[in-house]
Amino acid sequence: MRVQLTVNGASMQADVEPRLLLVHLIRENLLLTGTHIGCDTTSCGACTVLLDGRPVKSCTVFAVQADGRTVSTVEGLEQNGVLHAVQEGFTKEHGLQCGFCTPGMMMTSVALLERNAAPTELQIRQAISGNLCRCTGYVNIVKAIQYASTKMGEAKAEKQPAAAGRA
Amino acid sequence: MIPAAFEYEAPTELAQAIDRLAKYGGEAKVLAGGQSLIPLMKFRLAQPARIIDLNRIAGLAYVRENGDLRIGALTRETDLEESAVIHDRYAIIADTAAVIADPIVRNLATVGGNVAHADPANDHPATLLALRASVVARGPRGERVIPIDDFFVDTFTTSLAPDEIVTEIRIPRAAPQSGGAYVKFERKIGDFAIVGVAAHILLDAKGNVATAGIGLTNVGPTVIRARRAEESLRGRAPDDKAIAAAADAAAAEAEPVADLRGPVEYKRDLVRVLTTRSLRRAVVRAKGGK
Amino acid sequence: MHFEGTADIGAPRERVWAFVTDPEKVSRCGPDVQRVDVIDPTHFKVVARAGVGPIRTTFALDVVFSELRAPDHASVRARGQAPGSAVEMTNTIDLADAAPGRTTLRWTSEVTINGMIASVGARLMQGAADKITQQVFACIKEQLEAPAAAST
Amino acid sequence: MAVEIGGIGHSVGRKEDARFIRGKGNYVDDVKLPGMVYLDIVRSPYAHARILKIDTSKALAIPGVLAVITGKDLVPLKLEWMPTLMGDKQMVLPTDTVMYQAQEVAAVVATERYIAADGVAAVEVEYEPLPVVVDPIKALLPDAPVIREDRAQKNNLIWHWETGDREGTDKAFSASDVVVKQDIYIPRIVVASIETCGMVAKFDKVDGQLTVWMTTQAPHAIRTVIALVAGHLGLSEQKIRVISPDIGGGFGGKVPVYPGYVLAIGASVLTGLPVKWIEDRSENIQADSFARDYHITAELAAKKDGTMKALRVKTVADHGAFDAAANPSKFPAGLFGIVTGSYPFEKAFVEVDGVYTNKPPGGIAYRCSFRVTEAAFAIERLVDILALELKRDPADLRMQNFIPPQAFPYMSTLGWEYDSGNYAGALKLAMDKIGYAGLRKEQVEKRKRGELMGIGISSFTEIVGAGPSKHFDILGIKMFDSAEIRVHPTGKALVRLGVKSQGQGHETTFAQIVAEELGLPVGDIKVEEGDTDTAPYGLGTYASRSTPVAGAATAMAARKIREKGRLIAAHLLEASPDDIEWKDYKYQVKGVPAKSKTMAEVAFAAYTNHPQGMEAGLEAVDYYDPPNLTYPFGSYICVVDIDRGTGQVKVRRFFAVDDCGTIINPMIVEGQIHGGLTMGLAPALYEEINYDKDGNIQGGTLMDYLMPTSMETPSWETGKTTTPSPHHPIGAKGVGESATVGAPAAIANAVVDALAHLGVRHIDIPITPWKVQQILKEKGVAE
Repeated sequence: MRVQLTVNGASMQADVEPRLLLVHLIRENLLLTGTHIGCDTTSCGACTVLLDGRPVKSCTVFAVQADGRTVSTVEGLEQNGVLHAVQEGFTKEHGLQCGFCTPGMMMTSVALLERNAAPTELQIRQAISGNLCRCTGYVNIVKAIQYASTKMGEAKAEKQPAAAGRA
Repeated sequence: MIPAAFEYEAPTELAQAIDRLAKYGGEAKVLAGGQSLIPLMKFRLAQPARIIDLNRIAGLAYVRENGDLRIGALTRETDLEESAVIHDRYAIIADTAAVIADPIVRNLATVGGNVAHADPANDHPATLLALRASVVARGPRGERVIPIDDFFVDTFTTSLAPDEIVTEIRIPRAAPQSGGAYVKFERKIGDFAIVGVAAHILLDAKGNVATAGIGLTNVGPTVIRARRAEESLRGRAPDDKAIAAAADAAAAEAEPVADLRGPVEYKRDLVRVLTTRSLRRAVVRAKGGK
Repeated sequence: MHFEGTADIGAPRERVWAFVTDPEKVSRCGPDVQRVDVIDPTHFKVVARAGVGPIRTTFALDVVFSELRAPDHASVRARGQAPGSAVEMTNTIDLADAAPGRTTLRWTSEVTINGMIASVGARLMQGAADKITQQVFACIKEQLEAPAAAST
Repeated sequence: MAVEIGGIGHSVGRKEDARFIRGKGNYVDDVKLPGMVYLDIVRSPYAHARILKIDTSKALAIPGVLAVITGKDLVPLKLEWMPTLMGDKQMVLPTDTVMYQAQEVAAVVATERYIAADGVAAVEVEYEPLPVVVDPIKALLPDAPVIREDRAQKNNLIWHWETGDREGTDKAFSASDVVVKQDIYIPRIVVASIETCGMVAKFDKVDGQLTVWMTTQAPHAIRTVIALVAGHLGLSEQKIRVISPDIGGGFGGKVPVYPGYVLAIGASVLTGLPVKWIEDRSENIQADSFARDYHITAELAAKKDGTMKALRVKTVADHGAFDAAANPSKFPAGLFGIVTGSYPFEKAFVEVDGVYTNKPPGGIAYRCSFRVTEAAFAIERLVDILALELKRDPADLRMQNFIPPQAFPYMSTLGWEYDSGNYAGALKLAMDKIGYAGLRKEQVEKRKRGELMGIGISSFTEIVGAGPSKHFDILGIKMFDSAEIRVHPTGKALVRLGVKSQGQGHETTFAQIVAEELGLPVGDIKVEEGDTDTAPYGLGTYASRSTPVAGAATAMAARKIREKGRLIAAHLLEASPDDIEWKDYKYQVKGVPAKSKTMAEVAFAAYTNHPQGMEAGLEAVDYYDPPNLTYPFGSYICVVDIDRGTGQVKVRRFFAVDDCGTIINPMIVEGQIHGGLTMGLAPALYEEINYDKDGNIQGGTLMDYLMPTSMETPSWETGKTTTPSPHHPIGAKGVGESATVGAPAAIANAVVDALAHLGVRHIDIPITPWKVQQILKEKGVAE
């Protein structure tokens, strides 16, 4: 079956078997190997991508289901050579070690901060509870997301007075 | 783990989907959120020859309170959790949606799928039993409203005909002086319940229990309505003594089996403890608290 | 897993005996049977699909009557495979005369499931196996009591 | 200056992060080669069975299936068996009998991953089930079925190992006032790194070159093993290149050689095509090597005043069907001899029986040096039980008994020379930080109200950095490790190591060591690992040995360079080498700070203006043979609350004080401790692999193997003391596993402490809600 989807802003097409999992489309057909596979039971979240802006486990979605929709992966986070605040937070706060869960963890974090710009520690912990990390013990991941939240908040605050001035 | 091959169709009209189901009979399987079905297919424990994907059908995802509460079958758990009407007026449903699997799974998992899959470990069924909900199904012979008590037949088995599709869940409008709560105890986040208990009560003018609904998750081949527990509360003040008696009754009505989630006696006792806790919270909520 | 039960069947013992020891007939009472190949009167192969709801898997079973003491005792051993899994069953059937024209069938079933189903589906296995076993013996009773069966 | 250099003691940001946060890591499954085919594995549903027939016809009929390999196909190649790291042998594919569930039975090679999976489903295998031995204690009974018929020895005992003074210990026990005794089971667990295992194997038929990309913690050792296993097929070591690219967590699970690797290599040799094999998570949990599974009986003898005198430990170790542990050869029970812990026992005797069962090979690590967690758990539990017996505060009893700081280096009664320590200092700090006295008061108050709260301590001693070549080898290869440093003319450096990071941040920490030693900015130093064609030979990264051994090698290699540099500096400064000193990261003429040369200047001269008679260049290699092991330690305090209704244990607080000697990068060390604590929490409360009587694994997926999420994991609190190792060039001891070793006992002790007033002495881990609830019921305190 032919599927057409927008991945990280670019339109992509592929011929796929109906049973092809979205994660395999992303990794094998589109060669975006930043999205990983860590389990077969929808437990670990290493394959988390944003489907129409929401985090989903791409190992539990058929590629054909993504036809006509938008997918965002870790490769799309950095824009024009500028890291996303979440990426910056993960490295500044040592929120990653082996790096395998990191892309999925970051995609979940990005979606969280889109919906809730200033989450509490509990809200952060709840939001990432579908992403397993074996290395970090989560403490620094929480800090990384807090870092990004603060940074994004500051960036917004800087923009707003200017906007108010124009109005 | 790779699923076996299948044919795939994604109709855009409900009628088409029903038509396809009627045509292919038991060989076809409906795909909603896919969060239970796809893992089963990856293990090849489910190998449907044909998948009918409902996700392209418009108009099946909604939460409306208009007389009764109506939830479209394709409503994602996250949307349910975040719905203002659910949050403000049906806290028991918000409780339930918030503890299903994990937050990422809930972005795809649907209410209809949770119910139609009829896994005794799924969380919505107990809540729907407690709320005396009904399931709306559409098939070639039209629409059918199935009282929740008639819906769950056996493990993974409902009273749906092979060519019927769940389209909506209907829940009686939240009455004043009513309230409910769902309490789930799991081994860790993302797990099925060891035990889950949904309790809903309506108080009369005197503050006594007019009606009670109690549903039990994962302690039998299907979700269980704790009828004797419900009955024991009727007409009584919902005090500690009445709640304790109801909790004991619910424990006796559970039919748990021993598994990795613990021995029979533990689970039975957990039914008692969680029934107590959910009833207490239901009482607080019925009296206007949170 | 051990299951057992008793069925009161409205048919005489000889007829019950003939039914339960006939590979063709008895195997048709298995769940969703796709094929039966009789190798010899005590040895046959059955392909059946078993499960609950959408969880269904195809088993290829090798079935042997390991003990036949007409007309009251039979032991049946079945061993088979499903993808990633294996199943072993030992069933015993004991027949006794009940009221005139009726037979009491006592059965036991010892089922062992290994592999994927046992490790992934443990929480459902007991219930499913129990149900399937019950269905098999309910089917045997039904077939024997059916008017068509009585006339043969 | 020091900050710009980014040397030892600085929280330098990790170099490796740049690629990981962009999704540009390169893990084995990311390797894609032209013409690559896929391998998938048929596994046994039975724990013990004879294979009657393997019918591959249906699988071979699937378009795209290229081959199905069975054990019989491997016989002519002599590849059906392979040696294990413990000198046992392990089946690659069985020709006759399967010995555990999920064991490899056949391999399907196909053009696509999905077709390979279809092929696996289509292979039909007939089995004759055999009696299953699940319980290692029953396995030792005389009438137990013999699992390994291939061995000369016709029973299930693999080995008996003992250490210490049996008679002396017995005497000490007889003479003691108090004896406490406890059976302790430490269950099977599996590391389940988020990346599973896998390989891409590429055999070039023309030049006989084999290149493998492999999830391995020990690429060099693997190259040698491949040469030994498959040398007869013409694979000679100079033509084998093992590349260990980015590794998504190892924790010990990526040390062994699994049959899948050998099959991928075999399939590439047979087909001449590159072959990829990537394990599923369920295969990873069900078939890869396991950790722990120790059935311990531990006894401690003490005087009435609390002085600990003697220790006696007997253990049955379940090693599964093949002894494929990765212990040093002389130590089949690893470093379990550290079981005397932080206390100066006068006598001790330890014996361990290794046993075969119908389970996958066990005995590997779970983020823990060889069997040290088992030892630390046993002693730290026993100490708490003794405290209960004597009605003493567990902190107080520990303080009374600790080996004192002035006793180091300390020779334990079981023959281990502890390098340095200050155990009381660490415990005191932990007690102060968590407010121990206040917590004890709170506990008293809560008990009055019927609330259950517990405080648990673990004051563990680790033993890492294997090891001195006199005693330590794997398959005869001594456990040294190596570093090679090249300083380029412009003062930039390339460092290559025999170890292999799996997330520990070697690219950063080893650069910091070199930065510190050579005065070059950390950003100018590139660290490479994991390619056997370029890196010097080493034994790899496990058992917290990278910093103690390879870190030392790095420092020593850097010092060789510094020494040569001194001669060059003398030449440039026209001074006698004896007058040149290394100060403030520069070569200086003694007493004349103005006359100095930087390492970069010296490096340039090494290629452009070196003294007559000296070899050009500025390079060094060091193969470091550690004089001793290192002994990191720590004191952890855990506070738990117990729900009297559900039996749920909630870790409210956890304060960890670690002492790993000199700290290279505090940020990374803290991260290691957080991770280690989480992998200590996991087996204490959640993770366990069980088998039913037929040998079916219970919970063989991540749905039932309960890896903690962010919601179960507490917000860890950490602190440190610093007691450098006297024998390590920079005083570092290693830290990767300390927390995994120390944490389980602290948590278990806290739970027992919460219930101690009810007469509870011990609960086996994982401490599940139903275990706790049953106790609450029995004691009549359940909600």
